Amino acid sequence: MAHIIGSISTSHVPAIGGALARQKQQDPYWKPFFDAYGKAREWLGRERPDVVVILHNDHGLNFFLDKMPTFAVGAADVYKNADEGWGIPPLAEARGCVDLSWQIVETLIEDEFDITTCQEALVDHSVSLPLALLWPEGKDAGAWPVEIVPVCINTVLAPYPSASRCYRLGQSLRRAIESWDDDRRVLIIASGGLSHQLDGERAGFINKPFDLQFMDSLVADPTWITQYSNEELVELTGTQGIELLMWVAARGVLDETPVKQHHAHYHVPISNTATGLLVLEPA
Amino acid sequence: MAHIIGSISTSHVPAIGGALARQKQQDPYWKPFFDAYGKAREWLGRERPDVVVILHNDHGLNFFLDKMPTFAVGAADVYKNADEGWGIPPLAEARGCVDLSWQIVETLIEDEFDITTCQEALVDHSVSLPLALLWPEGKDAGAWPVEIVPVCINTVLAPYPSASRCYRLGQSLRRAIESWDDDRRVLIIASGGLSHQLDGERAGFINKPFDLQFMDSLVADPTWITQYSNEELVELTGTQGIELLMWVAARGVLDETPVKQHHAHYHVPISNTATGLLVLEPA
Amino acid sequence: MTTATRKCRRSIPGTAIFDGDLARIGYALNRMCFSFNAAECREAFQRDEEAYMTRYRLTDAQKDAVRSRQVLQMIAAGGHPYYLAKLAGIFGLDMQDIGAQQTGVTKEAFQAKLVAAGA
Amino acid sequence: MTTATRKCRRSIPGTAIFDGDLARIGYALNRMCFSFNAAECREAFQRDEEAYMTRYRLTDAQKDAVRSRQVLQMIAAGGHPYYLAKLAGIFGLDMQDIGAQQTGVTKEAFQAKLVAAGA
Ligand SMILES: [Fe+3]
Ligand SMILES: [Fe+3]
Repeated sequence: MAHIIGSISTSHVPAIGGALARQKQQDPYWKPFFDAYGKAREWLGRERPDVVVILHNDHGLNFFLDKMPTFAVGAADVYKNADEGWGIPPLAEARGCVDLSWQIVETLIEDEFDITTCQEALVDHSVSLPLALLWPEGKDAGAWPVEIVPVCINTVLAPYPSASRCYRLGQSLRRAIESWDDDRRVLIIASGGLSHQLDGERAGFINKPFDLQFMDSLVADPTWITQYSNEELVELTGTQGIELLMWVAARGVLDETPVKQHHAHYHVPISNTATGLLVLEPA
Repeated sequence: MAHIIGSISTSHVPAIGGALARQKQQDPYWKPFFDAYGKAREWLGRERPDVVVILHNDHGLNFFLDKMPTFAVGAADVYKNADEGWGIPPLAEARGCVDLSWQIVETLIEDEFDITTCQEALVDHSVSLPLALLWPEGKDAGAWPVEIVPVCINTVLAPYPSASRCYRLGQSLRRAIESWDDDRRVLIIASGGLSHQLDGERAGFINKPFDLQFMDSLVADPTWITQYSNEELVELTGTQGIELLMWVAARGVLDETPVKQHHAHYHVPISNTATGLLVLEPA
Repeated sequence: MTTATRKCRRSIPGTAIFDGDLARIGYALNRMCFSFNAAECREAFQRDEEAYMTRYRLTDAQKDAVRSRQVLQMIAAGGHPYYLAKLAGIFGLDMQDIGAQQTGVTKEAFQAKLVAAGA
Repeated sequence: MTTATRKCRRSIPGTAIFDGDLARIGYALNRMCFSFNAAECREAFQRDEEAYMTRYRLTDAQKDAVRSRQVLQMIAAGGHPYYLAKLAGIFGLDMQDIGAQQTGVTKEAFQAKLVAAGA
């Protein structure tokens, strides 16, 4: 039985890739953001995960509207990062943990999640940036110290899956990991959010009080967020704030276990986004 | 509120496309098969559907293993038929009923089906052949008298969705159609099965007693089939016999309504397949 | 249009949720923007915008929106923010440029608003 | 192999269900067969089978299976029947040829078995 060490939820913003490419980590604009990952890296140094299940949302690199899945599970040997249109140099490819992928595919279908299975996939900044923030030495070496299973949740085309559906997706992922006959250590990453809106007359919308309340709720009251419909969540957090669904699914993986907040950080703004970082471990 | 006139479930076999291309309908091998569609066409002549929701399975034309959805809903203006590898001339493209497509997408997500939405899609013989069998004059004219919404169920990569899940997919489709604010008449088509197996030392496997029992069950005891796991269904009906899931989903659309069997036909073999035809209408 | 009756939608000021209604009118524009993941497609667009838009069968409204460089107009023509971001990159606009343009303020004022949101 | 422990699978004589285990070993072969939807890819394969197989990075077992024309061997190498059917078409084999080959009988005997199944 594989062991779940805990979860790291983090925002992603394409501009972070630009800052990394130009080595701006110590720049006053960027320093508070990058520094916050130190505590998460220390924790990872102690916890030493082998495999990462990363809940993320694609931004038009791997999926287009001709085939837009609600939930997609990667089952590839390798996931290449690629140019998303801005010419930022791609980061290192990630090796897939194919065995866990198929374990997850089988369990999710058994639990009546109607996933799309992907034996080949590109991953965008929503996968590459959390890896680079958590393993900067891996970024420099061009190889990550973990294998991954990417699980993509649609936040492109409404209707998106509800927060409640995403939480239960996480519960099923937990069942998959715990029934995996392997002793590797598994980290859950959620990549997305927090409040932001790129488009429309409300562009630049950020909702700090809501974000902080949401982050707090994840510790002791994890289904608090499921009281809201997705339209309400867009109103409260912006059109791209809906990416918080990744955090909801990740919390579903930890599920009923009492959790302990190891580290939390909140910083506004990076580009147009409110960024959050939350490290949870089983209490 | 749109009106569901009933359902037509039919087998599909690529060889039928070859027979159509070579005008073999009166050939002794083919005549019993083609003749059976006469009664279905008469019924359609009276019932005059405007829109078809067609439950089908792709055979490696539109979907590959890089993105293999469990359930995919078409939302395109037009669905082209194309060469599947054997050089058989493509049949006429089908116009999409985009408005009903989005109605279905919204309803299915609301009912927690995690579909893949397809704004662009090719359709293979599993869509083109039922249209050609039911509207031969449309085939000759190069234009079908109906608009379609294709709903594709994965029978390529196991695990497939269970019979019970497919039945409930059908129930949700019913809710979508009945809540569609439009007075058009909707026909359900299921395209797939019945027992057949192309691959392995058991190639050529056919199970007539089971097929007949399954067809009977659809009239009065529609969830009888859900007692079987998909592995049991493969054992009972062959590796491609699992395509009967289309019939199960179609029956789910008619659901609790008492149904009347308007026409049933069963013929073995066409190519390596046991072919069935079943016309059901609300009693 | 047809789908307005589908359900009574929540109205969020200054915000359009990209759903079937927008996806339906926006497909050609979004498909063109999706192609911009490839550097050679971005170059082809830059060499001849009009030819590239015609090749992707943009509607007249979509072509006008692209020509105008106005993001709100592109959104009204069915453009999705994730895909439009690739087009904005070609035009040399970053997210604060776009934010400022859509909200009708200077870039500095837009950035200041973001900073204020974190206070 | 790794996934055998995942669950205790039903064993159906003469039947391999195409699941993750087969999908995993078969990907390159299936991807090549998927390309055969396009007539120009079928022609390229026919012009130079070896080069085409190498281009699609088939494993040695998959190359051997294709060279052998033996469907059971292709299935053992992870080939999916839907995709293999496109390859079989290139080899001029119809479904009864394939059925006969896999079951070790003549085409006539295989066809007779199908007819008998309907009696
Ligand atoms: Fe994002
Ligand atoms: Fe079929």
